[in-house]
Amino acid sequence: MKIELRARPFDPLLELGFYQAGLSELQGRYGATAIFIGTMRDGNDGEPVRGMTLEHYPGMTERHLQRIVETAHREWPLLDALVIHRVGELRPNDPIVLVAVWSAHRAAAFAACRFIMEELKSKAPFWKREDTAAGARWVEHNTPG
Amino acid sequence: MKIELRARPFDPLLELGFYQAGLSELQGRYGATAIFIGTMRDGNDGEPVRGMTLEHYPGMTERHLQRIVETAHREWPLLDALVIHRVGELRPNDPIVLVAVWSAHRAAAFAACRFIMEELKSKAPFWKREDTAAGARWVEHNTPG
Amino acid sequence: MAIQVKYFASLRDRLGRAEDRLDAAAGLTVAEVWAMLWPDTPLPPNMLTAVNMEYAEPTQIVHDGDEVAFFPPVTGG
Amino acid sequence: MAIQVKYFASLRDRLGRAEDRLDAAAGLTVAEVWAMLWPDTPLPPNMLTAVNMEYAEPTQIVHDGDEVAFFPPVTGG
Repeated sequence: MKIELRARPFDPLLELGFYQAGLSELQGRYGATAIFIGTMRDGNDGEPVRGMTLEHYPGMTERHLQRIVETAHREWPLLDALVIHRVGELRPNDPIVLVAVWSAHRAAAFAACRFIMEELKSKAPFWKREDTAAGARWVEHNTPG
Repeated sequence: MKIELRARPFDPLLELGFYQAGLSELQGRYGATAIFIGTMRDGNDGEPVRGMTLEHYPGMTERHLQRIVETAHREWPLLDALVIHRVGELRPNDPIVLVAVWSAHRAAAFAACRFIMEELKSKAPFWKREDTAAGARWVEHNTPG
Repeated sequence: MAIQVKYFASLRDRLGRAEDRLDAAAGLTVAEVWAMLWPDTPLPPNMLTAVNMEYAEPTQIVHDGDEVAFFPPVTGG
Repeated sequence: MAIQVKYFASLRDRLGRAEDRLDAAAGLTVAEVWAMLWPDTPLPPNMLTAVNMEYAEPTQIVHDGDEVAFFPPVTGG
């Protein structure tokens, strides 16, 4: 299980590949990997967005991400999980978040991946500020899941 | 949109990377990518499995995969989708299936990815034969989703 | 009329062959195609049927040139 | 008692600072911590509060050395 905040752009597929390569003792045991990648869009609410700043609450963010993933582990028979989340300055098309879960069967993998994303979006203290032509604006709420 | 059957082992993350690199006109539009990777396990029903043969019905399989993905496109606002499924001889830890969908928001991406997997498992004509110490046996039904 | 018949997976193994060709009078159903080819072997329970690569009920009428397939529940993914 | 106070995101921008330190008598609630620091500014609606990095109700009592945070709804992921 790994939970990480990243201040620099990251490649989710590369990270996944590296992480999964380290799961050698799970080889042959996981039949299902469910993955979600959140990516910065170049527009929101009908307006172009040129950049984004992701603020967080150091300490509280990590603690809540950890707890969310631990809850998922208790709720479903997971073999492993990986969460990477950006903070700092982002450009459109930059990955924001990667969630990956490994399980023997797909039902647990799908449900846990979805759960982690919904919990992350409702509980982990991150805040998005978008840079638009009209200036910077704080995103006031997330799109419903 | 791409739907492919593969007779040889494939690397799902590499395939995803290649495919997504080709989606340059969607850059900045997708905020959500939901991905599922099915991998061959080294055991099933409590028995070690050394290998697997994936049979299909050439023509009918492709047609139904195509239709499933088209249905997902009608049902949810998807930007793109990729499905790759193995046929032929597999070893434990070989990827069996990759499903990836790109959408502006996560609700559509999650739902469509799950839908494609469930439909694929219930409608696409594939059959698994497992090679165990006791000989070959056909898998009689899929794990419920 | 001429009907092409295919069997897959465990059903093919059980029958010992993958294909049949049936020449018969028009108006047969899928179930009757099976019964003509395998008069002593009832179609095993749970088997699925397709006509021209579309899932079909056993009562569906087949036509000249159709491809009829019999196979067990699918287990892909 | 000494309380460390933090503000985040749009709330911090609005208040013009990220942190405060409050020295006060024991037994204050989270809401009273806010009211002592910002007597003329009601806590904007929908704001969330945390004590020692755990979500807390405005009625929660704070203790010496606690870290109290005020912030808008979270928008990560």
